[in-house]
Amino acid sequence: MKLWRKPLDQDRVMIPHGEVHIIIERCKGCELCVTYCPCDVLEMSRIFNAKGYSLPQVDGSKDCVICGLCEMICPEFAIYIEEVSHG
Amino acid sequence: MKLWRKPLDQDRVMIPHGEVHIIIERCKGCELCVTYCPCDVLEMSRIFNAKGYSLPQVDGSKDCVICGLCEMICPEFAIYIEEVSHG
Amino acid sequence: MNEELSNVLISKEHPMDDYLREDRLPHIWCSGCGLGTILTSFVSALQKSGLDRDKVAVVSGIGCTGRAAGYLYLDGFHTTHGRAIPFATGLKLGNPELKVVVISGDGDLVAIGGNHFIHAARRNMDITVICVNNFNYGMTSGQMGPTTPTGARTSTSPYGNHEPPFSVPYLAAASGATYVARWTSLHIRRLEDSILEALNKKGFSVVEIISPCPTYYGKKNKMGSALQQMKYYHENSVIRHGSDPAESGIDLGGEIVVGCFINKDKPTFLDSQKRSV
Amino acid sequence: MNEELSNVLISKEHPMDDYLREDRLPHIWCSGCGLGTILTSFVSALQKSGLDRDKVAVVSGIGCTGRAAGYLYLDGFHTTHGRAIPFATGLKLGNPELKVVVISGDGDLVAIGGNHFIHAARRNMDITVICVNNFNYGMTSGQMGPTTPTGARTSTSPYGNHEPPFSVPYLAAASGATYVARWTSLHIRRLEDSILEALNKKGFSVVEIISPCPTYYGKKNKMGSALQQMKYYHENSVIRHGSDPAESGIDLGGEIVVGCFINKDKPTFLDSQKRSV
Amino acid sequence: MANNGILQGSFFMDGDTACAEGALAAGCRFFGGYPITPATEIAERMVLRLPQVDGTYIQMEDEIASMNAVLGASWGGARAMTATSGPGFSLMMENLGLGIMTETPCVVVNVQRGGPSTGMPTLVGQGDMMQARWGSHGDYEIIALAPSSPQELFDLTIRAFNLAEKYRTPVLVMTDETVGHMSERVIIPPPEEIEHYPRRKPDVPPSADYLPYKSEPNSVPPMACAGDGYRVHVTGLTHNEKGYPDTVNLDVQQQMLERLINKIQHNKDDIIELHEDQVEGADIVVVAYGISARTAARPIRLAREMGLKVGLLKLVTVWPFAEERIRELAPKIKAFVVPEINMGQIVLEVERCAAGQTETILVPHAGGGLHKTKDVLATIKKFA
Amino acid sequence: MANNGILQGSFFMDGDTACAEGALAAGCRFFGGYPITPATEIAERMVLRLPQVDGTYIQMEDEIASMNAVLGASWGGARAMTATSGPGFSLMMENLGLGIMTETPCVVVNVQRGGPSTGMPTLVGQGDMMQARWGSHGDYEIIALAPSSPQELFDLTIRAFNLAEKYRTPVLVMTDETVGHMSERVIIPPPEEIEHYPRRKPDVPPSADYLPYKSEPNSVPPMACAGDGYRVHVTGLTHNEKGYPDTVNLDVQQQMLERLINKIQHNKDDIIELHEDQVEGADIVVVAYGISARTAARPIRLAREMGLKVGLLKLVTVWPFAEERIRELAPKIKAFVVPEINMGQIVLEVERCAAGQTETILVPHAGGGLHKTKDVLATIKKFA
Amino acid sequence: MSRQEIRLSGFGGQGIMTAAHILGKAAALFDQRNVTLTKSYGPESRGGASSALVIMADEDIDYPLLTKLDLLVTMSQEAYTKYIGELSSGGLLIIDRDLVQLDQPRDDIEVRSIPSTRIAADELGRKIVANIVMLGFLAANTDAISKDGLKESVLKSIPKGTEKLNISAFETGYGYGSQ
Amino acid sequence: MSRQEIRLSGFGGQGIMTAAHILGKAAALFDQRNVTLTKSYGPESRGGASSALVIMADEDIDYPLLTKLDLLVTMSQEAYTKYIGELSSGGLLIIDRDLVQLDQPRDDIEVRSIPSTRIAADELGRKIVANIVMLGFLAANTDAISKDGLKESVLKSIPKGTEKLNISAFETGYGYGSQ
Ligand SMILES: Cc1ncc(C[n+]2csc(CCOP(=O)(O)OP(=O)(O)O)c2C)c(N)n1
Ligand SMILES: Cc1ncc(C[n+]2csc(CCOP(=O)(O)OP(=O)(O)O)c2C)c(N)n1
Ligand code: SF4
Ligand code: SF4
Ligand code: SF4
Ligand code: SF4
Ligand code: SF4
Ligand code: SF4
Ligand SMILES: [Mg+2]
Ligand SMILES: [Mg+2]
Repeated sequence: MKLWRKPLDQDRVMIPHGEVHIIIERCKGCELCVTYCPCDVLEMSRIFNAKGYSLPQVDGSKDCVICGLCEMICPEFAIYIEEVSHG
Repeated sequence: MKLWRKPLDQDRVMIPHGEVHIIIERCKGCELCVTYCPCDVLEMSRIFNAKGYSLPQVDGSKDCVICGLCEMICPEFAIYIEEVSHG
Repeated sequence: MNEELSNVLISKEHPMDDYLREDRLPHIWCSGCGLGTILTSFVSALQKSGLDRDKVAVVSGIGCTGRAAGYLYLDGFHTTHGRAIPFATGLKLGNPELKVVVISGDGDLVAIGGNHFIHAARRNMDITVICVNNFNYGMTSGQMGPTTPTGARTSTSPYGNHEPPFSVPYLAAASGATYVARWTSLHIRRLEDSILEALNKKGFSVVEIISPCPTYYGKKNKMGSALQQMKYYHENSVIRHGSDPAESGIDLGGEIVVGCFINKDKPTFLDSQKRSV
Repeated sequence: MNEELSNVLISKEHPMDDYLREDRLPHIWCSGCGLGTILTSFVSALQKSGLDRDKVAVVSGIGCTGRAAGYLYLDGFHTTHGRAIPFATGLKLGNPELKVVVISGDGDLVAIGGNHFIHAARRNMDITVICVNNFNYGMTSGQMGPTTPTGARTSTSPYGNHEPPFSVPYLAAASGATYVARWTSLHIRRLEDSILEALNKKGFSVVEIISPCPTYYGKKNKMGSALQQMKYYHENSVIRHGSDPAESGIDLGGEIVVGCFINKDKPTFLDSQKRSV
Repeated sequence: MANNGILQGSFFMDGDTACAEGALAAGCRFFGGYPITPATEIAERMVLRLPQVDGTYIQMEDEIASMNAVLGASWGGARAMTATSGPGFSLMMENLGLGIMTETPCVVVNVQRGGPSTGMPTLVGQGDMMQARWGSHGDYEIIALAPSSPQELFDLTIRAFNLAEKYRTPVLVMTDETVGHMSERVIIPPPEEIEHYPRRKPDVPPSADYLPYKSEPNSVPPMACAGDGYRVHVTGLTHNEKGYPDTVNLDVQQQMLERLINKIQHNKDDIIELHEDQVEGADIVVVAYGISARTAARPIRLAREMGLKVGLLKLVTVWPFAEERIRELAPKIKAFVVPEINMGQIVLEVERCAAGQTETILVPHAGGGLHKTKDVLATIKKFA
Repeated sequence: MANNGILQGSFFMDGDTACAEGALAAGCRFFGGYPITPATEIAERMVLRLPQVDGTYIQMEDEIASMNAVLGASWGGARAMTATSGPGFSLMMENLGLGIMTETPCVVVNVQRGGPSTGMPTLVGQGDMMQARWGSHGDYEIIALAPSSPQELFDLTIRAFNLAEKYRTPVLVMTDETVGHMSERVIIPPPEEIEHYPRRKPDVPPSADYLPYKSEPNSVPPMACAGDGYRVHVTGLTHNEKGYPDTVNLDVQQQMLERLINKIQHNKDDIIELHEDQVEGADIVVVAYGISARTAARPIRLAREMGLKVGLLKLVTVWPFAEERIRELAPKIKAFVVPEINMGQIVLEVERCAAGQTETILVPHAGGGLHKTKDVLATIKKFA
Repeated sequence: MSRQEIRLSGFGGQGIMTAAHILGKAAALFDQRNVTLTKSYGPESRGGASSALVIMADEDIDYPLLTKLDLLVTMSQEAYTKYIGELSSGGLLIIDRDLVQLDQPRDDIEVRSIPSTRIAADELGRKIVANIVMLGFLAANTDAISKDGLKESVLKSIPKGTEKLNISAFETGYGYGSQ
Repeated sequence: MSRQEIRLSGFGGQGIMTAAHILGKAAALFDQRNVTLTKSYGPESRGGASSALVIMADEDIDYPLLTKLDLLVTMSQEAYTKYIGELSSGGLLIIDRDLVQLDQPRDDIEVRSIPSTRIAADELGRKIVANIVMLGFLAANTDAISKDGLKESVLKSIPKGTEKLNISAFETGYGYGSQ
């Protein structure tokens, strides 16, 4: 089991159109976001939060199109997207 | 006001096909029987029972055809008909 | 005082007394109230039903109508306001041999008791419900209730009732009842037939009876004598068997759709419970 | 322990937090429960509604769904089991300026609370009701209730539920609701639109939301993961706007008719009360 | 009628009507109820009168709904009331508890009739006095007032509204069929003479500083209503000062419960109203309330005429109970005589507080009527 | 399992399950209920088990319906039960009164949780003890039993059914979350060792001679059920011996009410069960019931080890209250110590009956947990 | 003047309650006396006997029910039968003579009678004012209440537009009693 | 043997309650001791920490809750954090070593650990029997309960058809503990 450790560096996520934000303590690892992302941007990680739920992360090879679905579907208010100007 | 006095003589009612029986204490003078008798056999009398309700009686000129309506419609179980063989 | 009734026999007993607690007559209902006639129709239907009278129980709630259980010479239960149906449910399940009939008022059954009504209908509980709708709460002196037509005056709608009423048949239908009919208290023959049908129906059967409350509702709404009120309901009713219960709403002064709206077969609560285990 | 989440930003706040009592998050709902998503849809609709948030009050009963009022950063009332609607009625009448929304469970609203539901619909009380139907009583560990499909297993229907369920839309319609819709928790966009419509509707509006309870109902009925259950409901639903609510019953394993069934205008309780005096 | 729609002057009216007028005079603007004998006349008056003062009447589907509507209306900002009798009062018990737990000011009138169950709907009883104290599950304290006449019913209804606001709690007016249905002269003073305890709103702007259930000892926190901008959270679960549920923390439970109880217990001096008549120096003290306090006056008068030293301690406030006063009197007298139209309810409290220092004698009545003068008199004579 | 579907032997089960099994062993064949924590497990057991003994389970739409269904089923001839907790218990109050008034044998189990209102649903409380006595409107007497363990919950559920039949009245089993959810060994004896008090049917054939509410002093009339051919009439109104309403006759009311009360009050010797441990000669008597009687055992043991003379008076029957025993003990001891998981309920009765002859000390607990040993011990030490 | 107890009785629909209320109001608001009015409620308030008790006193009225009936007004046989026993020795009985037969004669009381219903129906054309006729007659037969107060009270208690009818009913009754 | 108190803890879904019930039943019905099992209920029984307390004694068990914890079995970090402080000096801590990090080291207690979940998943192919593995391990590490009784109790408590799996889980745990 892996416990999450520290935030990512800001600059590592400048590539996609939408930045994925996760609130780690809230996530319950339900995989809804991963399942319903139309662009398969998200995937479940092997990282767990303190309650033992595994967390979603972004597959670096895909681009978030800011459809907002993950944000709308997440039952935990644990994920949201912010638009970034192309770096 | 009239208070009822005594039962009729049996023989006075041998004429009609149906004999009309009244339970005086129960009647509340609602006139339903009188109103709905299809043969206009019944009429309201000027006789009152102890509670002050006026009672129905039979218009001697009419014949009861034993349709049973008065019996069915009376809300007080206060009137009923018995068939009599022609006297 | 010297006059006597012409051409009638004075009697102490009535042919239906056998079905009545005649030691409690005359009943408390007002002169001209529709309830007495309805009771007669019920007794008459019961006589024809062939049911074993020792196995018929009547359950009522509180209200003028709720007194019905107390006049019938059957096992009779006069429960609390609104609770006739759950009591009847327990009674039936406690002894499934019984034919259990609920006779109660519109307020009792669809105001305070509305939830029990829809749930028993949903379950298709094996009971017959006779709902006497006099458009108000008679027993407590004529307040508005959920069946009071919009615009009608009652002691708690002095400015005219501004709420829309339920349609009892529609509610019963939407909840799952298998037999739903409506008559007025003056449809004595049809009413008797309908009660008979309901008694013989398996499952949750409902007969709504529109009935005058001359003392309160009739008086407040200037409907004339009891007789006139009863006549009015009868004359304003149109028989439409099988018509859509959704079309059975009653407007003040409008027509009253009567007839048998629903008569279908489906497994009763007891049947499906037996099957499930 | 040396790994870290790839390509995401770690945050402490969510854009919707403004609408939430974020000091109470994470909420108590199980992982994969439909309730969280529904809350998101509600917040989203509320944001779009243009309603003054200080004038929106949410009332819940008791149940998992009943916790909704406690997570929204609005005036929130977590009342007793089944009583959200009468409380909401008083609240609205006590301060007609308010937009009053009831969010509660199927058991709360149509089991113990069924009577209030039908009466508020009848009166066309000016409130919006969001009924989350997870086919069981989640909070008390998954007992059957009046929405449990026939045949379904729950902790109190171990042999399969033998009672037929209510259709919430049909019941609402038969009682007089002016807006009646049903969606599943996965119809997020349409659900949001529907909630928005309901919020803006004058009178009694009802949105029923079919939602997975993976912990109890899903598990007992072998519906797989929360995700699978949610998907199942979504995939088995067919959108039929304007279809007859009488045709909206839900069979175990059958299709789930969704859509907006009723959207009509009629005077609300407050309107007609004002007019009557 | 004053131009604000409130009556003023002398009237001949029954108790139920006086109760409704008292409510209106106290600022009641919401009534949610369900008809029941002998309380219906209150509703019937309210439906007529409320529209004249811009208030709202709603007839709910039952008493449970009525109680909840009243709580809701109070949170909407209205002074709110319901009225019922025994069977309906029983149905209100769960949500009376919600009102107590959520500290919702409101007034519940119980026009008592003969019980138990449906009992004697049109006749008098005082059989719900202990239910008033203990009828809802769990622990709590409650305020209950008992009027003896239409005038008192008018006055105490006003007082009930003010106590409800002051202590943020439902207040019960425990009257009975005789008082409710009896007509007498009722004097309605001009508005400026009617006490009005306004709802205490928070004195801070909407912010985290406002704690709707702030736990200072014996304190009654101010109340922000829905729509006031404070976005309150209100729950019947055990809750902390913010009003948030915390159902596993025993300290939270204890703090909450103690405050709920103490805000009443520690303010008994303010809440308890007693009318005493020749209690000092008495050998016998008749303890009574409501209509029974009134019927007791006659045997007391007759006893005094016989030279007996008899006092009357009338419990205008029945709950919280006048424990201290009873304890004080007990050692000085020969007996407490307690006539109640029940088989012994408040007498148990009297007996407890008398603590064996004197006799405590019930004069019971099964209900349906008032005590006979001779029954009360005989008891007084026996112990004097 | 015996071939009649009733368990027999030793089991490890929780209190709720034991309650259900006790009911089944007592012949209960109808359960009507509505889920509520922490009583739900009783229903869940019943729904599984009733079909195995040809009984019927129905989940009603609420607790009001449940209570009524139980009354109906009893009149149908079944031994019937429901189980609930605080909020549901409050909702049952009106129709519990109907059961009392109509003399309907049945059992109502309250698995108490922390209150008031929704309170602490998953944690223990004893806050409904006075409600058990006074929760319905009007006057009445009631029987309430309080078990301290799953085994006692099993045993007392059986006793409750037997008392219900013997006295034709609803009987309450006032247990709590701790006992309900705790698992222990439960021994279920063979059927022939289980007491069974059968329903007393009329000993006359259907006729006017059978008076379902016959008013002999303290008497409990036999009960003809629906379908037995007696055509009974049953009402919640004040009624005469025939069961017919008579709501304006004060004598009828008095006769009826006195019998309802006396059939319990005058049979207290039979109904009241007390467990006493070293009460004779004690300086301090701890009066407790249910789980609190059990947690009190530990501080009592510790106190005795310190040489203090401490007795335990456990109220197995809480209502009717063991008035005589308390009165008897009071002058002989230094104090009654009463630990309750509430802010003081049964202690009021103890205090009343102690009549100032000794101290009566409450050890309160706001709910959600059990008393700490040290709290009870400290009180004992203080007064010993 | 010390305590006086007056019972008005009849059957439902005769306006007994209204008459009692008018009487009570007259004494309380116009004569400024202490007044307590209680009604007898049957098992249900439909049909049957109807009765109200008006107690008037200068001192406080503690016991609000019957202690010693001074005056019995009755407009039905049933009510007469039920209440005649209550009337104290030396008391006054007032009846509608067409509706009550004095079949339990007592010589320790005084009796006055009036055909109030007939007068209302025949002379005034409205049977429903029989109760007001009776009030007028009552005023003429007792000092317990002032005529002016009672008349004032009638006026304050009736529907608008019926003043003339009611006053003439009152005066007719009064006149009948003063003959 | 006098009173012993054992807490089993973990998170929802691990079968903690089942394990506790099996343990309690073993002691009560097979070892014939007095046993009291109480469960900790959260505000709601969904997700989160799960814990049960088994008290075993030869004398009567009066106080049914914690007095002095002798043995803590924990299968989650959250539960470990919550309950480690309860364990009395000299007590025994048993953990699933993959799920619990001993971040609050105590030198007054003994610790035994087993990768019960991993064993269940990898060796036995069914993660859900981790609780039974743990019971076997427990039996090997304490005298409080007889191995035979516990095994018997396992057999009596599991669904038909799963006997083999469960017994092998139990024995694997026991074997691991006896090494
Ligand atoms: C719990 C409760 N609330 C209120 C009442 C008062 N009550 C008695 S009957 C009744 C309504 C009766 O109306 P309905 O059921 O329509 O019967 P009806 O008298 O019109 O036949 C009411 C409100 C009561 N007895 N119990
Ligand atoms: C009067 C009362 N009865 C029973 C309960 C117990 N109870 C709490 S929530 C609930 C049912 C919840 O079901 P539902 O409303 O469908 O909500 P869900 O948890 O499924 O969202 C019950 C029976 C209660 N709190 N109060
Ligand atoms: S916003 Fe849309 S595309 Fe971007 S991660 Fe979320 S679901 Fe995928
Ligand atoms: S939807 Fe939300 S809770 Fe579920 S895995 Fe994604 S971020 Fe976590
Ligand atoms: S039976 Fe028919 S015909 Fe004869 S009197 Fe009655 S209604 Fe008339
Ligand atoms: S219908 Fe019956 S009650 Fe009515 S007048 Fe005829 S006999 Fe009398
Ligand atoms: S009050 Fe109305 S319903 Fe009741 S008996 Fe009289 S007329 Fe019939
Ligand atoms: S129990 Fe069911 S409804 Fe409740 S939170 Fe869990 S999944 Fe959701
Ligand atoms: Mg009605
Ligand atoms: Mg649900």
